Amino acid sequence: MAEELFTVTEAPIPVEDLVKKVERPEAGAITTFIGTVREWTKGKRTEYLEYQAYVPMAVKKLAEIGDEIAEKWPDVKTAITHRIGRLEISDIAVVIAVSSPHRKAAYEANEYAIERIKQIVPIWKKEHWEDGETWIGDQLETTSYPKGKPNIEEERKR
Amino acid sequence: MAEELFTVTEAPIPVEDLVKKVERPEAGAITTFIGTVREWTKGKRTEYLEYQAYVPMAVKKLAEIGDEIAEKWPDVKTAITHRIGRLEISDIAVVIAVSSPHRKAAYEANEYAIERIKQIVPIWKKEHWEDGETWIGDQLETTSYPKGKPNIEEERKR
Amino acid sequence: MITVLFFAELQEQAGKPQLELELGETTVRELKERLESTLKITGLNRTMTAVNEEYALDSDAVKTGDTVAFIPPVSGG
Amino acid sequence: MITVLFFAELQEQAGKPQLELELGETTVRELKERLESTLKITGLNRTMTAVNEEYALDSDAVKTGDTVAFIPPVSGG
Repeated sequence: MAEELFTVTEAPIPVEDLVKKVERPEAGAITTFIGTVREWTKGKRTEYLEYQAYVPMAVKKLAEIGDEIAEKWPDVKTAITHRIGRLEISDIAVVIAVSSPHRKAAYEANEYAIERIKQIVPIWKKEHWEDGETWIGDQLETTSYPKGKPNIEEERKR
Repeated sequence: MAEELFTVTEAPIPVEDLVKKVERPEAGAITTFIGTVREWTKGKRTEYLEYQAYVPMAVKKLAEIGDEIAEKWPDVKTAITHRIGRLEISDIAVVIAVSSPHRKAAYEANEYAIERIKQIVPIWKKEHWEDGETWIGDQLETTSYPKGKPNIEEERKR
Repeated sequence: MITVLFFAELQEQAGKPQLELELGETTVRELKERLESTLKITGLNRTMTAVNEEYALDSDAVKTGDTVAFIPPVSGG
Repeated sequence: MITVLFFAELQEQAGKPQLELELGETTVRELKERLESTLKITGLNRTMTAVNEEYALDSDAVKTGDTVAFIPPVSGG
């Protein structure tokens, strides 16, 4: 991508940069999703997070999500940046920006992007709590990955 | 509002400012909606727009939308800024920022806000095309306002 | 005195954004009829009305000191 | 030579992010079994696998020059 619409970075993510990447004269609606580090999860206090990625594959999968969106919502343009490394409370971990002539598609495509990130993009989060740390797996909690064959066949059909 | 969560301004709207207004340690998701001036609408080219508002009432109604959201999604925090005056293509007319512990509510509340803006906030848009100009009324195109009594009773019940 | 505010297309029709009227207690409906006949405004029967920044019904009262705004279909966002 | 990559919890279990193996043509499944027995890694049967940055099945072939990454359940976003 000449414009680098899909990136993984160790630096803070400026939201305005993502907005500019998707801005177009034919777009009347831009939605952004900003994922931030939450302090409290089910009564447990997070001190900080650590994100790790399989960077080249993560970038490729983010771009694939962009392709899927372009197929489902042809007038939509998408940009995604995910941050990795150590993140403090309220730091921005991911920004998804979507532009569209009309707002409905901008909301739908944006929500689709975050769902897909949580399914297919090789990025992992380690929670550091007051009393310990752990790698968080499968936020969707819908797949158990029996036999290491999740939805590969399904993914290949997309 | 001490923080001025709901404002009408003649100046450009910095998206980051709105994001900062709703950022909280308990929020893991922030959505923004950015309404921009679209060049093409149904094959007709817009040269620029002019927004007019009944400012004190518009601010009050924006705050009311915030209250409605807080009632429907108790963990959500909302900020809205609408710009008025002359706007060029791609200029930002409105920014809605919503923060929430979880993403679903952040999307839903944000979309609710833009729908309500288009229903109850006294702001008007004048389109300037190559070949003329006109005030745009009722983008939802669902109400005909017979006898000047739209949904006042319904609004009062909210 | 009652303050009357016009916006958008109505403002252009009225040729001014606001005017003051010396009137006793009246209703939104009577005020609309009066303005349609004295100014050359049409379509007031299709617009919403706000009295003191709150949407009002045609049957609502208007009294001295009130601000009455006519609100054409809105198009913000 | 086959390059093997570990991430997240698996990386901590393996004690390193990557290793190189001199192997003839094999499959993802055979590679998993081999690594579970040579390194002290558990749970490979529950992880996804990518061969050359594409998700792969356990039955897929792995040959010299390939990069095989084990992908625990992801948690980005």
